[in-house]
Amino acid sequence: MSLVNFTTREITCKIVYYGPGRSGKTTNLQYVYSQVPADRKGRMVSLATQTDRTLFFDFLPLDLGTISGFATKFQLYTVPGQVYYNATRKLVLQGADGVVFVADSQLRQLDENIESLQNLQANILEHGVDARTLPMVLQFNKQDLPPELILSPQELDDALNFRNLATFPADALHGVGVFETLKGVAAEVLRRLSQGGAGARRI
Amino acid sequence: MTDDLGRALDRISRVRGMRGSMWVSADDGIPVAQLLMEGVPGKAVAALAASLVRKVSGTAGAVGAGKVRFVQMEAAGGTLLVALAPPDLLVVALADSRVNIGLARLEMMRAALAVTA
Amino acid sequence: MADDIRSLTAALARDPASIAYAELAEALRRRNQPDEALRVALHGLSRHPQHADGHDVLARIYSDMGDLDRARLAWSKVLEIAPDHAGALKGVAFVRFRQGDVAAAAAALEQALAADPTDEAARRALETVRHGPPPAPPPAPPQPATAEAPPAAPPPAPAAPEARPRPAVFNGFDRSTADILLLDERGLVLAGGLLSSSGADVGEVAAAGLAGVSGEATRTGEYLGLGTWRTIVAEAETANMVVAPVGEGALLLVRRDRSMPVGLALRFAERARGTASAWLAGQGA
Amino acid sequence: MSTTVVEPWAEQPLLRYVAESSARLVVVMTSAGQVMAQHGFARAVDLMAASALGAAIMAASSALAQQVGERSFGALFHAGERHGIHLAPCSTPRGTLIVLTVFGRETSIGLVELFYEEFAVALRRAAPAEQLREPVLAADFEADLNRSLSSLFQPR
Repeated sequence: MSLVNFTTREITCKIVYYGPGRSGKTTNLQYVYSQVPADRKGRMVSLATQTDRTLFFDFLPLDLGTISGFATKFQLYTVPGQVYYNATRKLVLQGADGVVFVADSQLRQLDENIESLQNLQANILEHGVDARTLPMVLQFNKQDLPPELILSPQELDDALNFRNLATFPADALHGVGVFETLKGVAAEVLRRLSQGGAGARRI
Repeated sequence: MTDDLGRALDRISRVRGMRGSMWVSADDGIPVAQLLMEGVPGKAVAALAASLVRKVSGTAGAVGAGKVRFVQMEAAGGTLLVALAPPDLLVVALADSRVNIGLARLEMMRAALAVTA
Repeated sequence: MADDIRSLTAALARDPASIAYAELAEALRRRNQPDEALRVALHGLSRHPQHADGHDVLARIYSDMGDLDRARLAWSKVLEIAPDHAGALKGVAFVRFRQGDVAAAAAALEQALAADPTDEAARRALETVRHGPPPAPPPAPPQPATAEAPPAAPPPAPAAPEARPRPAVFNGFDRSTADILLLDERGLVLAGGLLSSSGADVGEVAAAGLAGVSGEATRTGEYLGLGTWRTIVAEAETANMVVAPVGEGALLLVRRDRSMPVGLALRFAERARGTASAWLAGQGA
Repeated sequence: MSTTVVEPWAEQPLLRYVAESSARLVVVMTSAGQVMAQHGFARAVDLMAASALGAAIMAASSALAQQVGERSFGALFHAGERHGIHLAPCSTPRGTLIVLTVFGRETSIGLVELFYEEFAVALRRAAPAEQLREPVLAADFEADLNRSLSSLFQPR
């Protein structure tokens, strides 16, 4: 749940980067971390395995300055992608105010994307949250790969975008689309807040 | 509280033949305060003494002897003494065979009584 | 095939996902068909992993088969799902008690009583665990209770086994043998006897508990460099207890009233140990 | 109760540890949560969740340790109503392993800690040096995790 403090006019929101293994969730955070000035970010925590697979989460606290009169702070998290780590993935999703679903554009990863979207749905439900009310955007990552290996944004949109969410093509390794995605989800979260909903509605 | 515990261990340790004494949390079997001579494995004494006392207490209860207050185990190479200080503390002492058990028992029961009073 | 099994089997055939599997498994168990009962229970549980009564029946089946560890695991699974499940609490108590952990058995029964003070079977079992002979296996509820309907009162526990005549090794020993017990290291009574204040035979309860005490004393002696243990004295509210190994692997328990000084109780135990040791030698033990 | 190991060297130390500590559940795993040996689990899915969470707790507490300037915490102990959980790293020639122990009221944290220390020494002595396995390709990482899991539940 986002913490909205009307007296100090401060908002803290939790954004979770979700998606199948190696779709580029951690890469998104690492790029954001590399670009944001030191005084605007906290230390990035990465709880990963020795082979750099996210084991529990990466965590990056960000201060995005004032947006519509509110000092807005974001806590960016990523989850482990492997099915094996579902027990820990579920914990990170707790209390998320917004989700960035990072899809892997590679053709051979389509099933993993679909499975991960369904897993996201199941885990959200398990937290007693109505997925339709949870601000979410889709990022189609790795669009820099040769066209014959990947699906186009339009094809991915048809295959994955059942809720008509905002979508962002990206190449996170080189930073393409990373901040657009972050701004996109931030806008969704703040729009939901301004509608009086305190982030995702509990069902 | 801890200096009372410490003083009690002082008195107990002065009994001849005593190798060490300690306060132990009964449920967890871990040391709370200790005064041990070199080489006495405090962690093992605490864990095993607490476990032995729990088993002895279970049997005493089952045969209708009521709540246990003091347990002594004599062995070839020494003696283990435990006074219970309900609800969850034990006074445990490890001594060699020459120890004056009667005196040690008295000091330990007094310490246990003091801490539960 | 008995008609209840026939109708339950038909119901399950019509709707494989129904929880009637638990009733069928229980019916098979009662007709002494543990293997079929186990197969039905496991199959049902694979569909309904969170069905408390299903795990309860599974535990009973394992208990009947003598696999107490698996029975305890299944009953603790029930308690994870339904912490106050009377059948599971009594089941865990039964297993604990059989494995010599009297304190844990009493704790489980106290919890069952806290959940349902009217549970007569639990009250009697607790009385037995505290003072009397080991309880019979927990009586099964006639049919697995659905969530809403409270479980029907299970049939009363069978009467306590009467005290079997035992070798009178310690007769003439301070006029009574009600306070001396000779047992083997597996926790089975060899001679002597022990009565609770209400006159119930608590010999087997003591034997079960002492096996654990003796094992722990041996381990403690090893780990603390004290060597082999000779005696354990426990001073309790109403009595002093002396425990001592006898010969190769037997154990002696002497219980004396608090009024007798500990030193004297120790001497008394020493004499009883001599008698027991001679008797055992005579038995070729 | 089943005690199964992925590699035979872990079996004897684990059997002794379970007997002495009276633990109900034990998992020996790598820091990534890949299971090397287990006691007490009836289903692979429970073991997978327990090892993923155990590894995650260790990773989180190590990160916390660094933030407060500690090299890393030793054992972690959670006291519950009916169960205690003991979680500790153990350096071995095969790299740092994590041991998760769940125990009930029939034993105590004192006994578990006492016999865990012995278990850690026994594991250190029994573990063969890390064979230089070629680094697990990122793509095969999940398959590698599941391979050890399934080997623990093969019918004997």
